[in-house]
Amino acid sequence: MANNITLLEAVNQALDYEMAEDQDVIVLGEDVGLNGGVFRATDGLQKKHGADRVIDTPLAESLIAGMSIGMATQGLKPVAEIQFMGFIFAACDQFICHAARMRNRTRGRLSCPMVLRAPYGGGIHAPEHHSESTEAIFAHIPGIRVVIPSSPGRAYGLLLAAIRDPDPVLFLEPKRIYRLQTETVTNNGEALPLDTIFTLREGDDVTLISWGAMLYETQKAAEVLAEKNIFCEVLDLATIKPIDTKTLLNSVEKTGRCVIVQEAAKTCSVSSEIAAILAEKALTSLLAPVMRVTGYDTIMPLFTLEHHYMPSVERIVATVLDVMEF
Amino acid sequence: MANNITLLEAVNQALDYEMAEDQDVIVLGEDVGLNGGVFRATDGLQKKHGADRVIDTPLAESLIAGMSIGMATQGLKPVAEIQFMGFIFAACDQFICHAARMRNRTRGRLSCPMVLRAPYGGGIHAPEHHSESTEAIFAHIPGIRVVIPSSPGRAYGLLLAAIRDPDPVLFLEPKRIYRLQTETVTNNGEALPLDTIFTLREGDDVTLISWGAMLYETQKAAEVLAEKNIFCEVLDLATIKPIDTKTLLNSVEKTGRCVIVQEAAKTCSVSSEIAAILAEKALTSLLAPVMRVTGYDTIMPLFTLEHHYMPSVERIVATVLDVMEF
Amino acid sequence: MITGKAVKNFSINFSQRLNEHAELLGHEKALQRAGLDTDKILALYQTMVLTRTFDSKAIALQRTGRLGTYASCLGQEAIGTAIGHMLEASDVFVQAYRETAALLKRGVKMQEILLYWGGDERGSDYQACPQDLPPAVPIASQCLHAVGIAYAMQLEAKRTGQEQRVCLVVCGDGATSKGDFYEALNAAALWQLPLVFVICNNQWAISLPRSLQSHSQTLAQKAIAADIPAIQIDGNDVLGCYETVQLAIKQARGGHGPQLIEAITYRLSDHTTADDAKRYRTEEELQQAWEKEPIKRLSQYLLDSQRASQSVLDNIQNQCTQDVEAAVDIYLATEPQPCSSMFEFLYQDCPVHLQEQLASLKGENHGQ
Amino acid sequence: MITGKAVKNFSINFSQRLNEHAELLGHEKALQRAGLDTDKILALYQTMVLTRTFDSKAIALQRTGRLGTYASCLGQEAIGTAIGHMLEASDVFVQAYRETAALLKRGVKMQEILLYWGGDERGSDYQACPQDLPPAVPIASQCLHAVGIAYAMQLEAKRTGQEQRVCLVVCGDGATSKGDFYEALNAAALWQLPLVFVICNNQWAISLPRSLQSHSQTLAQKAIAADIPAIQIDGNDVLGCYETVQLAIKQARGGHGPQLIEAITYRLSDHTTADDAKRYRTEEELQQAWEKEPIKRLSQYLLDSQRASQSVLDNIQNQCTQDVEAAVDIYLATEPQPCSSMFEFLYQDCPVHLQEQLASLKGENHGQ
Ligand SMILES: Cc1ncc(C[n+]2csc(CCOP(=O)(O)OP(=O)(O)O)c2C)c(N)n1
Ligand SMILES: Cc1ncc(C[n+]2csc(CCOP(=O)(O)OP(=O)(O)O)c2C)c(N)n1
Ligand SMILES: [Mg+2]
Ligand SMILES: [Mg+2]
Repeated sequence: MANNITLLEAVNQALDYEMAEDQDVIVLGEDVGLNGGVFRATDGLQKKHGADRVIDTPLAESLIAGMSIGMATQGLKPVAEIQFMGFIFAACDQFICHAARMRNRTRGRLSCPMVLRAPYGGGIHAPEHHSESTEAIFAHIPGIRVVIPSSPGRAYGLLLAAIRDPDPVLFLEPKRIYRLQTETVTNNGEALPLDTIFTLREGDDVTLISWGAMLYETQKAAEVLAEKNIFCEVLDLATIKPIDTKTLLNSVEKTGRCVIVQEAAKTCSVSSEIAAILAEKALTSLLAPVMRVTGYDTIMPLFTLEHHYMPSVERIVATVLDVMEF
Repeated sequence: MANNITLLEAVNQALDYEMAEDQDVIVLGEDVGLNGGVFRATDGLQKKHGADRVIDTPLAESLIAGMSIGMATQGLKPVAEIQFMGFIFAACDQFICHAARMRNRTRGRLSCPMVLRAPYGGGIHAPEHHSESTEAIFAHIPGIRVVIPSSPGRAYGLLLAAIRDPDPVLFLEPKRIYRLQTETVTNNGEALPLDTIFTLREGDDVTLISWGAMLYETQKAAEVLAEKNIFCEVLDLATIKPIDTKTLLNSVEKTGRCVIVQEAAKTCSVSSEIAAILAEKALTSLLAPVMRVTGYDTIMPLFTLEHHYMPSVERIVATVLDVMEF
Repeated sequence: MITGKAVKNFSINFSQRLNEHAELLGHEKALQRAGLDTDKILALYQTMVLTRTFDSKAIALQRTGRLGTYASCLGQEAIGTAIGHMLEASDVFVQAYRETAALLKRGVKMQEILLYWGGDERGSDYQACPQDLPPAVPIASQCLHAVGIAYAMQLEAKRTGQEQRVCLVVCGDGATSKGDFYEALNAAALWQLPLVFVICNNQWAISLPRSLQSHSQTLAQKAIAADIPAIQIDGNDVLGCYETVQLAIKQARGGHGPQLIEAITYRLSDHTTADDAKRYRTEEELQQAWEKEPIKRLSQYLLDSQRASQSVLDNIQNQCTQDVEAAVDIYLATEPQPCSSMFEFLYQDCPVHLQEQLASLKGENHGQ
Repeated sequence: MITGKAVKNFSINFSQRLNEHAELLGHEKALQRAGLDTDKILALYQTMVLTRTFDSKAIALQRTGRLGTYASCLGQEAIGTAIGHMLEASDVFVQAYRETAALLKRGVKMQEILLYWGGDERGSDYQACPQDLPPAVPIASQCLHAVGIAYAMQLEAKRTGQEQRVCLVVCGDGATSKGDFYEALNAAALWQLPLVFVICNNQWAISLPRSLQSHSQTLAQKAIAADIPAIQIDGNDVLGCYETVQLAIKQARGGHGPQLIEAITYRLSDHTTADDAKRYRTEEELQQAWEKEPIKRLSQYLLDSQRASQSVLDNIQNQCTQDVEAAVDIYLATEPQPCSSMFEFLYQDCPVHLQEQLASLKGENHGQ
């Protein structure tokens, strides 16, 4: 059952595993059926689990989120796909005003165990609206969870956890690394926790925290820095909401320095929250300013310039050097 | 022309002034016409400026935002009302994916000089979805401005500036203080800058920064603290995006301490951004952790409990005392 | 426009059983066929009277500061009553927020409804109909939930072979302008779901009259967009409402796909207690609407047809008044929730950061 | 459902001028009335050929790594051509993203279109039609912009007394499932705006066939929801398209309110160059669709009716090939934008925080 798979295949495998395990899991979205999703994340699922459970919806994001909520109140576990995160806004009203609130507003009588999956992020030379990273918007909303995997293994385990979670989860898939690397993943149905930072590399000098595709550049930067005798601790945030504050603080208390790397725009982002947590709870440990290497507060440019928008290994390295020299 | 008016009347007056001045200004939204808006912010405007320019729209928020964009590309200056901020989500797709992007995506050929107005915030014993504060979501989005007045005079001057601004502005009105206090405002068409913090009170011990209705509690807290010989500098952020970082840093460099007060939920909020700016640019000035007094990361409860949700004078005072004792 | 050959024709019909003058149209047999014997008609009458009694009490509570903003259903009791009487317990009712009549018949307790409008989430923790949805404040959004519920019901029936449960969703005339409404119609038709849409056309969306909501002559015709069978009915004619809702549910239950009913009624009250309808509508229009209201109409029919005497009707009223008073007492005696409740129901398991915030709320630490 | 008296009847007609076999239906006079003399028909032919020549070149550029993802309009040239030829320069065209034919006729340069799909915002800085909207990627969202534009035009005509400008908006079959589409129809009808909706029904929304997009037999009938006059036409019949678009624009311009056209065509290509239609549609269906494509049909008519010789048609093709090559040369020779451009056009005046970020981008400082 162990196999060498990509992040995309891990998503497919987790969906397949859980659909086989649990009759109530339903996959729905645009082109998820016969076509297997525009990235093939749902490839083969309709054939195997039937068109009743792998539903090609009409082109309507509010419908996709809204009907998932209705299904969830009836005990189904919908895993809905928004084709690209740039098209999630039409689903916001339903997800934010209803999915996030159903349990609370009925004092637990009804709940909303749904997953909203969406590929997100830039770097694949896609058209406008196909490269967005707006996870911060959802992290601000009480009542939902936001999860972003950064490797095949974590994609598999976190998606299983998201589907099994009794509350709504936004599961964002970093499409740039969908097929970038493979990893041996055992298809054994084991879920990962939805509230834990993964420590990818230990180090004493500076904490680098990131999530999703940017961990690729972040880890590269850590390697470059290691050659310069700067030892980075690299954390994968993984669960954007809730944030595992404890692991974060432990690391920064040890290193005294923190650089946050994210692809999204800077203002009011997840990087802001992490820096704020440190300003509030780790001030006396900090040996240097908390620096953020992020996308600019501009619109993700069309693809000829997108590589200038996204944080590069060089920007991360340069920032860490600044922080070390502070 | 100077008169003693409420914040609500100031909004009305600014709209009236600019509609008289500029034929291209159009007001639209649900119930804004004959009814004058559910809070009466547009009272009398339809009668005076005509039903062509003060448009009662069908009940459709995506329409309201989307048609405003079309109008703006034709040179009109739509000022659209979303009846309550809780209903803004259906307008998000249009506002975020189009209004914010029209200038950038056409390299300046088309632009989107529109204002989206919405009453926001809690404390008026309203039903569900009528008490939200989700300004952070919009502050994260490149290409728009987010403005929140906290007094009649600033409502007047900032709204005029928002209407005249050549780019899309989200103008949020703190409904709890719509009628709380009056102020003498001269109806002279003078706008205020859209990138400036207003210093409401000077002090050397700690910087209190807030916006909207929460400045009411924040200023009260400053008075209470003054009696204890703690002198707060009180800043009105006013323009949530862009943030006037310079005034903020100047103040915190002077006081060495900062407490941020906001009504919205804590995670990935405007308070996070302010704390992050300080963690990045004022670390060496900070004598104490940057503390945030905010709404909880829970759903704004129905009104019997809402006063427990919103920051109180007591919570602010207690937090400042903690910070002073650090 | 250029002409050509017709590829498809459509029509919208209007139906009515008891007209404005309380005259029965058509044959008595139709009533029998629908199961509308005297007992049943009196039961419908009772639900309407209970609803109105409750409604006026709720407004009184609001006026005296013991309830928050309240949305009255004055004048709209008939269609809700028909819905409430026709749905099975195992069916699911999806409300907007003005469906008091239907809720009461579903078994929702009056004190629950009062708690909801009194600003307490426990009011949506319905004991009697645990699958029904709570009020949906964002207009038309509930139509999509109904699609998901009906989808789940259809799947369940396929899997278990048990009788098809149905879902019925109500929305207002204003809601028919929202995208969600159309997305729901389209999807429901596509999958031929066991779903009944009822548009409660009360002529107003706050201050916007029906004529400024849509250019279309009927709201029922919006169903043509999705090829859903649709009808317009007199929504103040509880007998006609009952018949039509019965048929629509039967169709939906029988696998004939979604159905749409536009029930024409009138909002005799302000939009809510926070509204002042005098600003935007004439006294004359209101008076005319009062002539057509459903309770007077049915009581007149009951008396005219000698199905009931005035004293029977008075007894019904008296019993309703007592029931309402009892519920109000329970409501007023209800202790508020602890403020920790805002953390308790957010997620099934309270995450660490919320535990910290809760501790701060309890004053165990400052800031948060 | 319960029956009653019909309050309103509707029908949807289908119209066609040049059928699948290139036979002219109806009388030649109809063509004359529409202004379709030989020169005009050849002009339509030229636009279609130019579009197709450009389209296949664009795909070649994509396949060789010199263009990004591209959405082909292969097979859909007729309806776009008709639109492009009928709109006045002062009118406003609101596209989705597959309207190459219309864009070319509006005067958008081929190198602009290539820049857009090549990942460069300057491609949307149309020089020739500065009021037309750029591509709208979020499906159906453009329909609401069109409402605002038409509203502004109506207001302008009222104020100035000048001739009414009109707006024409295109969307796909998939777009008819989105809420924005219906919200736009409803509002356009309410205000009787000078707005023409064209649904370019190419039978597919990526992998979703028309039959799974909506249960409704026609997409034109969606206009009935708003009481907008609507017609279904053969979208591969450029002569019929021209006539219908002409009439619709005339109605809209004349103050008769919005109009809707469902143009039935077929997407002969993959959805985009990133798609592989073989996964979800049969070769057989595709071959049948090729039989109905618009260019072969019109060339056959031109030859059959002896309006043009083969050499005239060949000359048109040759000229188009040359024009496309010239545009491609310009495109390939275009220098990329400086990366500071991502800051330059965000706001009219660049705020301080962005100036700092720009400095950081230029390497003047690290982090930001
Ligand atoms: C999406 C949304 N926009 C605005 C509102 C504010 N609002 C509350 S009720 C209402 C009018 C609703 O009209 P209708 O659908 O006819 O229902 P009725 O109140 O007449 O029963 C409006 C605009 C809302 N609740 N939701
Ligand atoms: C709101 C939104 N959802 C999803 C997508 C992804 N997407 C791009 S094109 C497309 C299909 C569009 O179909 P249709 O409207 O028929 O237009 P066509 O491509 O056939 O011209 C989809 C789902 C999108 N662009 N916008
Ligand atoms: Mg209504
Ligand atoms: Mg299509």
